[in-house]
Amino acid sequence: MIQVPFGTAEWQSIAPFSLVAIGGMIALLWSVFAEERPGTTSVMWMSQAGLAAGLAATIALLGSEKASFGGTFAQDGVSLLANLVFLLSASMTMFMAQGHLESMGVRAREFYPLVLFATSGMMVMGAARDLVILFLGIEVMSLAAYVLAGIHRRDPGSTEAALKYFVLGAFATCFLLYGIAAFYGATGATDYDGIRAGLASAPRAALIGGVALLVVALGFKAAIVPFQAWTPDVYQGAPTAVTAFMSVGVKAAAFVGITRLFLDGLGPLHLDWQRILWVLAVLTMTVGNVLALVQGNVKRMLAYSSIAHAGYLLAGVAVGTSRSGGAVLLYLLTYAFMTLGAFGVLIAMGTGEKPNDELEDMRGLADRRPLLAGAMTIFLLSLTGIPPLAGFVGKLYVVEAAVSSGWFWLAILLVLNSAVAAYYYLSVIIAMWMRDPVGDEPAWESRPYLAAALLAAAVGTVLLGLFPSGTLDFARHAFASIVR
Amino acid sequence: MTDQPTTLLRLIPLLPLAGAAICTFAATRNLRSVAKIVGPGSVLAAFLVVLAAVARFWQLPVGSALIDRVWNWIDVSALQVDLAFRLDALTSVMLLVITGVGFLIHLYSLGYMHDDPDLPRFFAYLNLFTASMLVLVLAASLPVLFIGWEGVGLCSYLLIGFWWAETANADAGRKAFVANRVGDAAFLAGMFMLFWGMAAAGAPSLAFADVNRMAPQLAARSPWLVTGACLLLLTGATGKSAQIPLYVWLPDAMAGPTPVSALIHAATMVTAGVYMIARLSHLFVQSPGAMEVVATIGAVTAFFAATIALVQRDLKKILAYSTISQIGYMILGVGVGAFSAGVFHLMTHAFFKALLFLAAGSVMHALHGELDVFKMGGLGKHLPITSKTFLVGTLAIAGVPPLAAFFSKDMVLEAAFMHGHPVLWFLGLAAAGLTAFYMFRAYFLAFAGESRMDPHVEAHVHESPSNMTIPLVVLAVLSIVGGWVGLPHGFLWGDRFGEYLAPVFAHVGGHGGEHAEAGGATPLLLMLLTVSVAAGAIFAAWKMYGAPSTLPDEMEARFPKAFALLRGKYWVDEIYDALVLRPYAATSRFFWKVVDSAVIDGVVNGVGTVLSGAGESGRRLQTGNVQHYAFAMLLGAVLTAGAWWLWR
Amino acid sequence: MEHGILSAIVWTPFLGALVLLLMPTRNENVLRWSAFVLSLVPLLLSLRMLQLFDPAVGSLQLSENAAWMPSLGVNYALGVDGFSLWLILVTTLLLPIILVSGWHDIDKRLKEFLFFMLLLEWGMLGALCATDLFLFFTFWELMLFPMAFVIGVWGGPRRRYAAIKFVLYTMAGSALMMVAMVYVVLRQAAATGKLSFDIVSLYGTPLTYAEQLACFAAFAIAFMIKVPMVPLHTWLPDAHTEAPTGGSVDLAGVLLKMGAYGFLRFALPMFPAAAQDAFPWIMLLAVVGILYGAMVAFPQPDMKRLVAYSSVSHMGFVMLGLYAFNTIGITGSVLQMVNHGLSTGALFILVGYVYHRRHTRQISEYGGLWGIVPVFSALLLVVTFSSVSLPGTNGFVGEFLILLGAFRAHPWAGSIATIGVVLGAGYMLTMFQRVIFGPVTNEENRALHDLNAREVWALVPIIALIFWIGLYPNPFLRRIEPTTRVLLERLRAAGATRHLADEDRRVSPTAAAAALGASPAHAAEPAHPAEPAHAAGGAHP
Amino acid sequence: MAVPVGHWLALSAALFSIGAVGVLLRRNLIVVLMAIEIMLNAVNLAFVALSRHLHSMDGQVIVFFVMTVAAAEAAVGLAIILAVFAQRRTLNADEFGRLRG
Repeated sequence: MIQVPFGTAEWQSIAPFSLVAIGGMIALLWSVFAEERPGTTSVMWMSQAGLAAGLAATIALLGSEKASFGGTFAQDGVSLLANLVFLLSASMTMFMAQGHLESMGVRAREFYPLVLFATSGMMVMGAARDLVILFLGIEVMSLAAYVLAGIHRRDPGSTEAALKYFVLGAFATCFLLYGIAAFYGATGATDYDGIRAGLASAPRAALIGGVALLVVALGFKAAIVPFQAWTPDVYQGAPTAVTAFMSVGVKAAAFVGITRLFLDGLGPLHLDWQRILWVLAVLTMTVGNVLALVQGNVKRMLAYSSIAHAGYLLAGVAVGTSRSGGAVLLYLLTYAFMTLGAFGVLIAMGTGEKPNDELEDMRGLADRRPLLAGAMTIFLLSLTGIPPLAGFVGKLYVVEAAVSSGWFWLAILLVLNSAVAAYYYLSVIIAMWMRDPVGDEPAWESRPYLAAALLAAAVGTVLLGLFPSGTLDFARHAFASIVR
Repeated sequence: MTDQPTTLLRLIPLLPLAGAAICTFAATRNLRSVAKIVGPGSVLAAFLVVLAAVARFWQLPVGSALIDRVWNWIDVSALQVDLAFRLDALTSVMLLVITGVGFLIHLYSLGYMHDDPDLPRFFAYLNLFTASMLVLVLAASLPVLFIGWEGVGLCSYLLIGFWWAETANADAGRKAFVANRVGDAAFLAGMFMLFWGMAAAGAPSLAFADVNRMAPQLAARSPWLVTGACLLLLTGATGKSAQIPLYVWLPDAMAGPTPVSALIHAATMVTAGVYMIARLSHLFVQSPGAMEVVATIGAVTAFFAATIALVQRDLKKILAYSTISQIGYMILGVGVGAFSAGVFHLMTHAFFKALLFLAAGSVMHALHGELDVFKMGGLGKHLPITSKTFLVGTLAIAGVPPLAAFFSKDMVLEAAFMHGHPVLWFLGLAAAGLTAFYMFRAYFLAFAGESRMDPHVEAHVHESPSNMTIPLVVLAVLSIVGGWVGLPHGFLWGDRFGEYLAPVFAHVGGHGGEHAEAGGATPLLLMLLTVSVAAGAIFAAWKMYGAPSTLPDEMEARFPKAFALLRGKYWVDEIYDALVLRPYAATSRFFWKVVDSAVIDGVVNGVGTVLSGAGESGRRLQTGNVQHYAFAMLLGAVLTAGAWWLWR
Repeated sequence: MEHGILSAIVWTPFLGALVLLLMPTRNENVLRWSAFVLSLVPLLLSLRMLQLFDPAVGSLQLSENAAWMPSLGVNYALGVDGFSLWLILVTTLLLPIILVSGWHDIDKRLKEFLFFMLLLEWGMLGALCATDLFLFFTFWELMLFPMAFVIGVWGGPRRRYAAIKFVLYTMAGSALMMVAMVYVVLRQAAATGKLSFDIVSLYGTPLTYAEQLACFAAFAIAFMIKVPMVPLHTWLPDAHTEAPTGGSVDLAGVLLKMGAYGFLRFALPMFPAAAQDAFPWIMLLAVVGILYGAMVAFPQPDMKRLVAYSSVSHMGFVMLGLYAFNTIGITGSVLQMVNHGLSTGALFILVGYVYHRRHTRQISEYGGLWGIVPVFSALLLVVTFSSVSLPGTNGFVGEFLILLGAFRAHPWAGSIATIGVVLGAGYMLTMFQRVIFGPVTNEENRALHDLNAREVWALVPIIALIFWIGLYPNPFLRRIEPTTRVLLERLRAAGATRHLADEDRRVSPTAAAAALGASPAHAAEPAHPAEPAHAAGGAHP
Repeated sequence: MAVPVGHWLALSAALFSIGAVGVLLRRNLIVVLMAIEIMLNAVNLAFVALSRHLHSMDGQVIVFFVMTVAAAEAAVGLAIILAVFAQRRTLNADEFGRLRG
């Protein structure tokens, strides 16, 4: 058993996620006692404060990379950058949800605390260098996410989404645990350093079984083919704000977990799992893009598009170098901005009774709400990977990482996939700009916070596309320390 | 031979060009009077400048030339082309013909087009044509010649389709342009071959002086290159000068107004090919093979066209085939090496063929567009001047001494015979006979005998106004006098024309001077032979068409197939249409409909449908049932582990 | 030396677009006039650039450089040389002409149309001026979308299909280019230790022959789609037919040139050995393009579609000249790019005038226009004959040089291509015939009113240039030739000398003589006795 | 003499499979939940067996984590099933196929 002193390093490393968790609890208590008037934003601001505290703690730790709790909990560049992504997605979701949930008749004010709990779970996952801690992080995040998916109790879609998410999530957790057990049995340890040491002597069958089981669990969370079947249904069923949070936060946490696990924990096995991940990555992006082609509903199309992007991310992981790790991190950041933005626009489209997220509803948007159409065009162009927007930069780094270590076919398949993806992103742009609106104009509701969030996402997408150097250097340096 | 720089030559093409610009402006404002003055005036001015230039040229020592470098046109690494005009003996002859005959035709057009609303536009095109022709003739290098070459093609397109209201005229114009373009493509290829040959020989240039100077070296280095280039240039010439195989456009070109036919399709444009070959005489001489081909084409075309003319009913069509035939003579002349003979016939032909066309024009003018000789007859009394001048032209073309063609045609035939081309000579002789026959057939049918015109047309047939008849008379005089410049060797003052052109064709390789010294008697014999053949043909024509007789019908009855063949013009047009045009249209439609839309677009759209098909089938897998998804996860886990296990 | 002129040229359209977008008014006249004035600024700046341009220098000049993405070695680098100079001027010239000629063409969403046209110009100018491969790729993709919007929003009945096809075609091509671009940059970084996207440094990248071939194929496919070369051309007729007049003019005027420009700027210099070995294939495709384009243009019922296919044929000529590997051919093809832009642009404007009046592009609907609209017919006559490359017009000079150069490089390709000259006359005159000559078949045509002053003056600059380049092309050729020499010198230095002819000005040395004299039919395998180092033809480094 | 760890692991694997099959086949959602609990306990068994085999206490500690998480999961799961039942009046897994395609 590792004797773990509880010195200052430990306090500092747990500060970020615990502050967020505490913030969540305070917000929960506050929501019970606060008055019932609709449209109150106090709970939301309270939660934002919790996030701010987490952000402050994360920034304070920037630069002082060290592993606490005997190396099982790493507060290094990777987890700090990951924290930024999680906090960003959480706060954007909360701003976007403000007003959106009331208009749907959802008075449950525990929405914001749940987001905080999920975010703290993600932060644990981001920093975990021990399978058990990873498991705990996943569970904290997932439980909150299951409830969030079903937050709109009266909508059959939302409850069905929550049910599916829960059943399959729990199912995946069992595989995760069984995988941990396999590794524990094979290497006698659950922390990454212990595992690395025990890999040589471990029986090959146990290792393969263990990794396969872990891939199932993490694959489920990251929506990698063949474990992605739940994503379209859950994303479509859940309220759009929750979908945004899930498609960015949860996916980012899953990928940081996968990246850390494979690049750090299972580094020596690199040559073995590389081929498997290569196949899964290509499968994921192809299935994601091809199925997205035929979607009539924009929200469901974005769900499939997020699967495709999972494919691109997995390609980065498969390459397995520090460059590709950095590329994955940066891709996550760019992906966060554009996907949050895209879902945000769908939220803005929705009115109380009708979500308006079908392709027909997008027709003639440029005539009715040019600014919204302009923002959506920026997000979609970035998702397609058009320079100088963020999406292109993210894709470029993944391709560069792949090409630099000789994975030509992976790079070629990736860029060809994004050419196919261009079709369905374009079809939305064409609907907005080049078709006349059908039916009468829905009664739009003015949502200042949502507008602010969209503006932030758009600015982020453009700026990250124009000036990505700083972030890339940080991400690459962060990964250099991990991949030994 | 030095080139004397001058700035006079650029004026010659510039004046008609300016005329064309002014007439175009006049056309937009519909100022008929301005066009009437500027049109002929600019050509007259050009004629005067030509006289001045020729006078200056004559002061120069023999063999030198006037050169006028306007500016450096194209200058890219090895290719260096100046927009330069050069005047030497050959050019002077051509200039005099173009501006001289041209001016007469412009004058004639005043009358002919008098009541045509589009007169200014007509003169604009005519002036533009004259300018292009002058550029062609004055050019000092092949590319500049090509500017004029295609410029005249453009003007002939515009002028043939001048009365654009009927699609037939416009189609004839297009046919002319495209046929010319086929020749021009070959011309271009010839130019390129020549250029790179010259570049390899160390002097990359397309100027005539350089080409002629380097010709022997070129032939020594790569004879196939010289022959190839000459043959290509010849193809270009056949396109422009309407020889076999690219002559088909000329008969249709008669759709244009008659002055156009006279100027372009008789006097000037169609002779461009002959001029080009004469200008590159030193090059052509280096390749006996090419010369042989040139001569053969000339002779065969002469005979071939003459046969068709025998049975034509339309007066202008007869003259058109006659032109093709006469140019055949010129090509034959240059083909056998008798360059000055060819050019001499070119000059005389310009006179009498222009005369014949203008006369036909005044007949048309009088009969309000009627051209079928079988609907004329007895016009002699109604159109005294026209019929007399037409007779002079007919005599000239038939080769009756002392008129023009007798000397020029004879010189060509004699050269053909002397330079060892007996077969071609015989073809030429036969063609001469046929020419005499069909010309007098036309004359007798139109002007002699009793009138077959329908009465009310005959009622007000009247002679054309003076501005039409004066040019006829002048041309008649020229047709008579024109030949005397080049008398047979030793007769009176001999071949002044040949001597004048000698420096241009001076060291024309092995072929030496114009007149082989062998056998003083044979030329005389040949001359007698041609005259007697011509006389016989005239008598035969008189027998059949002069006096009323049933002979033509009997002839037709006895040889129905022959007459049908000739009247169908050997169905060359139909053959071209079947072999070239229709397959081309079919393949282009095939390319469009099948290759482009079905195959390529099919593949492009196919990729789209395949992908969305896969999407549809993938979509069915998404059943929505939780347990199916769980099963998929389990299956995924098993497959991953299995694959890894097998994938050693 | 630092120059602001190129950045000014590239960014003034962008700023103009923003200014236009933010203008509060929807009043059409105000918008049109302000857009016109805004479009004049880059034109004046580009004329100033012409003044600053030093004709003697062949390499990139007036260059600017600023760090953009240091970690990736990407700089905001601009520069201009003989290849891009005239294309820039055509781009800046065409926009004001489009705005003036199509003054009343666009009625719905005028502000957005003008915004996208200015954005389009920004994209094109950026791509032309970029001397950093990443910057070029950015503008290369950026250029697509304003064009797609112009086609998609203001186009004809099948505009959406045409827009999607246009974008996807180019994106599929440029996807491969992106991978090849990254590969070359990494190889260069491995060799020099420094990551850089700068074109000139990329030219020297040491690649094995197999790598060169693969990368060249990737770049070539992307550019062949853009040229377009048969069989990758089917997006062009749809894009042209469905695009509004202004869009078609820009599409034909400049966008088509990006492909050929890309070959000159990237594919040839970066992969000399591979480019040399692709010589027979590209020549074949070019000749096929010429003949195929001309033949398919012949039966077209729709005027715009006919002109679109004629562009395929003309661009076939450009590629033929470009791939002749000698100064005459390449200089001719660069000039022909400008010529094609002008004459096809003018053709589209004229078709636009008639379309604006009769709302149909079917040739059968017209006939006998000469009597009704003489000024229009005269202008169409001039432009038709410029497009058929009649000597004295711009088309001839370009075509003459191309065919001359091509004849030197590949006599068979050269002579077969010359047939294209005939076919060109065929389909253009057929169209001219059916529209202008013949009796007036359709009564509506009688009501056509002739071009007004504005419409005529919009075309005057192009007509003037048609005759200027036709009669006095030297100022243009003189500025292109040095850059061609630099390119050929680069190819020679890289050992790709198999198809190079010795390009001495006046008297070519015995080497060329030996070359030509030796093999009659195909002058491809010249023995270069005088050539010291590269005696073995394409010696691969 | 202690039972060799292999047997325990075999038992644990068997239990795990039974649980998995239960999740896949049983129609009633609550039974599915129970099947998941079986799978979790199968893993616990494996952990305890391995911990004893490896003579390290980590396994035992992990079991505690698993049990607490399983409890939390059961709570959340039942809450969701309640919400679903309140709305759809059925717990048959096949009924929930509205979101698909």
